[in-house]
Amino acid sequence: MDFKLTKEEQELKEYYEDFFREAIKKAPAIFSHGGGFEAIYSDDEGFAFHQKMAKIMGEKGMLSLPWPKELGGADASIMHQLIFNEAREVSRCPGFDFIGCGMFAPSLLVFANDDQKARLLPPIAKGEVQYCQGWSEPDAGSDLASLQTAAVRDGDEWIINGQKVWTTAAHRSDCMFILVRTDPNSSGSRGLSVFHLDMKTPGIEVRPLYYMNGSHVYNEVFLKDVRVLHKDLIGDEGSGWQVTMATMNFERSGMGFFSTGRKVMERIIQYVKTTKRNGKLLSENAAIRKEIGKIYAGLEAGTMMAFRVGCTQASGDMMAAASVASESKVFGTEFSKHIFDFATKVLGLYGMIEEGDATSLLNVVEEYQSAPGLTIAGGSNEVQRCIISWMAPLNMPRWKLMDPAALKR
Amino acid sequence: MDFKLTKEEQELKEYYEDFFREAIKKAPAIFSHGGGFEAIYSDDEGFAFHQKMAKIMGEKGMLSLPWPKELGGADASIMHQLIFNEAREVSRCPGFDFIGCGMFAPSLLVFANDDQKARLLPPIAKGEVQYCQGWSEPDAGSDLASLQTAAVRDGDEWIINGQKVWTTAAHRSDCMFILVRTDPNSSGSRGLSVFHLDMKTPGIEVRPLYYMNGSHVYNEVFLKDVRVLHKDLIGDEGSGWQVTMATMNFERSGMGFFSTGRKVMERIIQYVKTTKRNGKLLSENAAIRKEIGKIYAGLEAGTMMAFRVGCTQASGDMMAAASVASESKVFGTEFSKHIFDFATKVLGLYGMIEEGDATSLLNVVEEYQSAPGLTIAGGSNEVQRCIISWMAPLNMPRWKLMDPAALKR
Amino acid sequence: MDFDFTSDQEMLRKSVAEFLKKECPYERVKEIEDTEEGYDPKLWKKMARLEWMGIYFPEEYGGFEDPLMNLCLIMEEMGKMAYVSPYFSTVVQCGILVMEGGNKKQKKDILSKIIKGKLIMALARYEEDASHDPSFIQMPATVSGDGYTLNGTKLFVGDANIADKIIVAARTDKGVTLFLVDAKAEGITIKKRKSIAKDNTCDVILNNVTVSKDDMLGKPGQGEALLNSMTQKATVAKVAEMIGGCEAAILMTAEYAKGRVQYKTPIAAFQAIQHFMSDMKLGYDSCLNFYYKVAWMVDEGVECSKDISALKGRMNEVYNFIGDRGVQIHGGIGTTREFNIALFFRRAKAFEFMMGDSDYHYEKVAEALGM
Amino acid sequence: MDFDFTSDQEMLRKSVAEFLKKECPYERVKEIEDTEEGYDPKLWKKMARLEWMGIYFPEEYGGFEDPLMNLCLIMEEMGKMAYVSPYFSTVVQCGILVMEGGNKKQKKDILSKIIKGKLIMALARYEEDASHDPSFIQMPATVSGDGYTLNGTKLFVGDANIADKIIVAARTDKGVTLFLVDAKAEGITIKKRKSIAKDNTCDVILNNVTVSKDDMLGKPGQGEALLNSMTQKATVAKVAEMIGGCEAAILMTAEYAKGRVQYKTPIAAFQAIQHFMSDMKLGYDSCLNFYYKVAWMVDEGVECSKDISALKGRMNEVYNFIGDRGVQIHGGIGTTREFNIALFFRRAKAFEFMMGDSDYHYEKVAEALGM
Repeated sequence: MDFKLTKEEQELKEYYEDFFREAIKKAPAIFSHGGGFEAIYSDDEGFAFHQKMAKIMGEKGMLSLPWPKELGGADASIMHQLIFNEAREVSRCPGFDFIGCGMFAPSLLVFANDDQKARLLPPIAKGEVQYCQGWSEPDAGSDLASLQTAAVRDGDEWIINGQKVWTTAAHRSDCMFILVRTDPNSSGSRGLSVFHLDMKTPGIEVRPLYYMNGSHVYNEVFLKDVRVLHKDLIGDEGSGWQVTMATMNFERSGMGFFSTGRKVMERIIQYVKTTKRNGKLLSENAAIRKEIGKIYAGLEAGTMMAFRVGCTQASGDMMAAASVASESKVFGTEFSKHIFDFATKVLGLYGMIEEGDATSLLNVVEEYQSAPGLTIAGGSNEVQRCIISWMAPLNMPRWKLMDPAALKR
Repeated sequence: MDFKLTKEEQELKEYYEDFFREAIKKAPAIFSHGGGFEAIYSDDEGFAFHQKMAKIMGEKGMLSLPWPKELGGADASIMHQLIFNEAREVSRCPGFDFIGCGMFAPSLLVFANDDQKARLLPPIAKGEVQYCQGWSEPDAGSDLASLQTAAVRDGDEWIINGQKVWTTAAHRSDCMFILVRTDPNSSGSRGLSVFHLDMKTPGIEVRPLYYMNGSHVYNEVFLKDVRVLHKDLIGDEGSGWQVTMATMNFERSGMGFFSTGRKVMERIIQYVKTTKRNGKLLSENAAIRKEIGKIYAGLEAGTMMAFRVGCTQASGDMMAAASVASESKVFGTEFSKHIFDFATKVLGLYGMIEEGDATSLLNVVEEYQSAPGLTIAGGSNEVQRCIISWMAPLNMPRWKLMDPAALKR
Repeated sequence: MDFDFTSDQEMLRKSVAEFLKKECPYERVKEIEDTEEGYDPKLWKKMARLEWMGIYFPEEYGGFEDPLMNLCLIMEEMGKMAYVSPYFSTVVQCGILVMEGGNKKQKKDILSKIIKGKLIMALARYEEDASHDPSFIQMPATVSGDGYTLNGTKLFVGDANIADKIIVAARTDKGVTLFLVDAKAEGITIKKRKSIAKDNTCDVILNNVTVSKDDMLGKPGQGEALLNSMTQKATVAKVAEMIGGCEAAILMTAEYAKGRVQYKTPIAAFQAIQHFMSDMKLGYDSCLNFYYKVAWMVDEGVECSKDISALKGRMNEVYNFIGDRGVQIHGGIGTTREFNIALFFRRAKAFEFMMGDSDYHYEKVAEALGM
Repeated sequence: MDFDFTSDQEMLRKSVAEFLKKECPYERVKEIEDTEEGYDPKLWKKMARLEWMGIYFPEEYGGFEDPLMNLCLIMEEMGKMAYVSPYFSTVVQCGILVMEGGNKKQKKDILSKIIKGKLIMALARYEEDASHDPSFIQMPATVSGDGYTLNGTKLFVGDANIADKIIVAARTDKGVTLFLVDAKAEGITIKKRKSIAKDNTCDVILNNVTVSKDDMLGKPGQGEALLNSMTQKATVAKVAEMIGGCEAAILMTAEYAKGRVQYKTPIAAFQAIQHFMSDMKLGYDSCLNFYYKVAWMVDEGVECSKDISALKGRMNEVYNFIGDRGVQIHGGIGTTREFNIALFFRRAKAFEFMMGDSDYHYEKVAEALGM
């Protein structure tokens, strides 16, 4: 048992922290209001900065840390990755495309053939390409495996028809990795395949799906006779579920929730120490003090859980990692909701204002509004809780939703 | 909409409050430690006082308030009953056998024939008889309808074989009303019947089931070739489920949880106003103050819900009443758990001590230990929540657990 | 004890419900939210013709002198439809202040205009410290000539951007005092803020605004008492709006869950969903009956400030819980502007702070319990 | 970063687990709980022979100087078996106090006896106000002749009824000071209380008890510092015991749920039960990894009082949640003395208060965060 950072790790930590601290200073104003998806994908200036940072980070090799050296990566240890992720997430600096760099690239390393690796990885590493993922459909949310978008083989090509929804950043993306049904006689998780798809391909229509506050992060994507080459099939035909399950689990430590939470906690402490309401300094209120103590405990507990996920992944036990990763996801997302909610409560009437001078103290109501998405996206927490109970050591009887064996490698 | 008590109701309230205030003064010491089942059924002196009070209350007609006048009752309005119950529960004075007077007698009024009414009701009204209920079995808890104890017809008699469990007060009881399977080919809620059974009948063996703290309230009851007369069948043969469901719902307003809660709240307030810990008066702690405010709100909300149940029952809409009664049960039991837990927290280290001078301030850890039973007994809160969701206005799709139609009358 | 409404009340409720359903369905609500005025002037006139404005005001000024309960029924129905209008600012907050604090002339002048739908009002009470307790109001009202001069910034002023008149609470040497100020008066700047409820929450900046003695509402130093008295009733009315929102959110979510199929099963059949739904229903019912009792107590003139605080404290929690679970059960689609459940999620958060948050109110309860 | 144990640690854990499983199954634990002594002297001797007592103490006094982590592993396994013994009082609390505060003679004398299983000790720190913070200790130690006289009542003293020696914290003119008192000394009355954990919680009444100067532990006025330093380690050890209890309660409940059939279905297949179980597991895992880190920090000598407080605050909540849901999932049978889950339900409540409740600890965290 050892929780020390090595000298090298400590240096990396300082290096990344310095880098992002400086980088975020040049970000447009929208990033000081929470940042997140909204700043990156809903706002033109925000997206431009994201792209600019992606190129800078690409040049420094920060987008391909865990890749093997022969593919242009740094073969970075999981601790190296976690340190990098934590520094990046604490700073809230954009540039790292969590879809392309965070999910698709690691899948390619496992499932792609050499040709695909050679074609698809370099632009990701250089930060030249923005990805989106084509998973959810209107009738396939928690029950992703019931999806209906179909691809039919036509010589060297496949023809895709159907509709995707919740496609984060589709309107900003160059490419999509899309999960479709390639066996028309199949149902459920069999007969699915993953393709790499250029978003400029004819037949793709992206329509905005506005969030409750009016921001544009998500999209519906309609596919009508969209042709994709057979060579862009990732993994074997029919292996789409396995590829997708693995993709879902790459770096799902949930570290980001706790890094973000720590920043919010610091903002709250600063606020309550300097704010009087109804005649009393907020920091003198024992209920607020107690809640801060509780939040600190949750953040420390969550951070250690996230590190545990990383270390378990590094050990190669993907089944055990998946269970703790689900826990970390449930805990992290619900903890985030709680801390944003608490922040609005501390603000009192300011807790309902979305902008303006009056709220420069703490502007968390936007994050509060984004938070409900967290406990839904990436597998609703209700489904995650079942999955946790189905795995070791609980081993509760499960329905057919998901085969944990698919996570073994 | 009117929440005033009439002059007559106000007088009744004062009358009952006075009566119980005086009565409880003569109770043995164990009743000042919480009272409840433990004081009544686990302790000899406590049970003697319970019996004594039953006779006194019987003489005053307090055990048969809602019964028709021709059967010796007072034809009391539901408000009258609620006022009586609240005064009694606030005082925590024993004497009212909640099984015989509270559940079985109302069932008799609906389902018994004239002969049974004439034989069975008077001793209940006079407080001469203690009842227990034979419902749960080792493999039939939440799923009560799966019970296996069987009665086989033999001329004028039925022969019962099987086992009951969780039989509150069986070791103190004169009689049991027992739910058994009379149709050997039936399963689930069909083919069940209810009998009135003298506990001195040969073949009945009562074994104690000790509670976690060692007290003796519950029992296992083994029935071996127990003979009961056909004339003690209550309701029609095969109507046991209907009888039982109705029995379950008599006066299930949950008022008691809120009456008890109010007393505990008052004890907590008294305690925190006079106790310093780590250098500060507990009542100065904003977290405790906030929690008291929350508790008061919950108590008022719960009390009004309980009154609503009573009024809805009085209106004869038993379906609507059943839904709110389930809500009141879930809310009341979980609220009780919460308030007892909070009380131990306020006590700090005293919150783990069960007796002695040190705890005379507040001795709630016994109640804290009894509380987990509340959310299980009478239909676990998990099942109750499903039932609530199955009824109007939610009307969620239900499994076959319980037919709400059975509650109509 | 009687939980039933009179047939008049049932009729009132029905007529409000039918009007709003027809004239302002959720789609229209979202359109109104996106406008700068944040209300629909045509509907406002129609509401006046339907006689909603005068329901609580004395007959001598053209009102109906109905109990607060009836006003609450209107608010309940507005809550169900997530309706947006200056009704709460104008009729409930300012109307009651004028009714309780105004002189004959002010009442006659203002209430009759409100009743006819010809006057929109806003209440400027909160300042930078966002204290709900009016005893912390600091803005100075200095004597100048025959009147007063007001200087300072008021925050969280609902509907100031569309108001004709603003009631400003400021401090004279006698204590907090209320003033009737023309919204177009010189020296007033009004800035609408972006709020989670997408409502008309405004900053009102007063720069040497002069008011005559005649535009004082009540006596000098009477402001705290007037605000406190009005706030009690307005809090119950706000709770009514919240309870209406809870009911609509619950039913909307139950319907969605029954229609949404995942794993070949309507998600309404999943136990987790059933438990959420029953907890939502339970929270709602626990507040509903309590709210009826409190409204009744106000109408009976029974002292019930402790109960009002307990009710609002609890209502805040319940509405936010229902809004949150409502979105969760809807899943992703519940977070969109397109679906209606988010209307309630957003309002739950804003209403939590309006008329006092739970911390504030629970502390009041503890105080009232002698702690 | 490395979450793995050394093979020595794995072996230690295994041997403790096997010993307790064989020598003291749950049935035996319940028997011991019902005895007046509240522990099994034979097992105590065996534990000494297995060398559990000296694990954390310096080699020069016969110990092994293992890290606190190893002591914690023993506590974890004890927690799993709901084991009862004076280990926490004697080895953890008093042992560490002697180790850190005693002079050579005291250490040699006491630690070697503890290690051999020949001395049982109790710590008398709490008084009527039940303050966890030692700065509120009031009991006077007045100078008399060459020593001191102690007068007063100490409460919540674990294992005083079986102790040979008691460490009493009392106030001299220099501040809080620790004294080693013979449990049989004249003037001492010990009364065992009924506690929810059915453990040896005692009142210790001191009536003109005289102690010699030589029986002072540390210097006059050093008591607070010694208690605080020991308390940090003892808190982590108590958390270890709690985490062990959580693990056992979770696994026991999962097994029960898989075997319990209602509605023709193992209740483990019901979504509500699955959600409870995963929340229990999640609570456990969130504390587990955090606890390992904190134990490691203590061993590394890193200042971590804030983290210890955060951990204990959270652990209290998680253990009580697990105990409560464990009983609920068991249903009625879970509330009986016969079934084992209630062992954990009861301990969760008692341990919540031992070494500080969540209110106390969260307040410490807030303080440490500069609030």
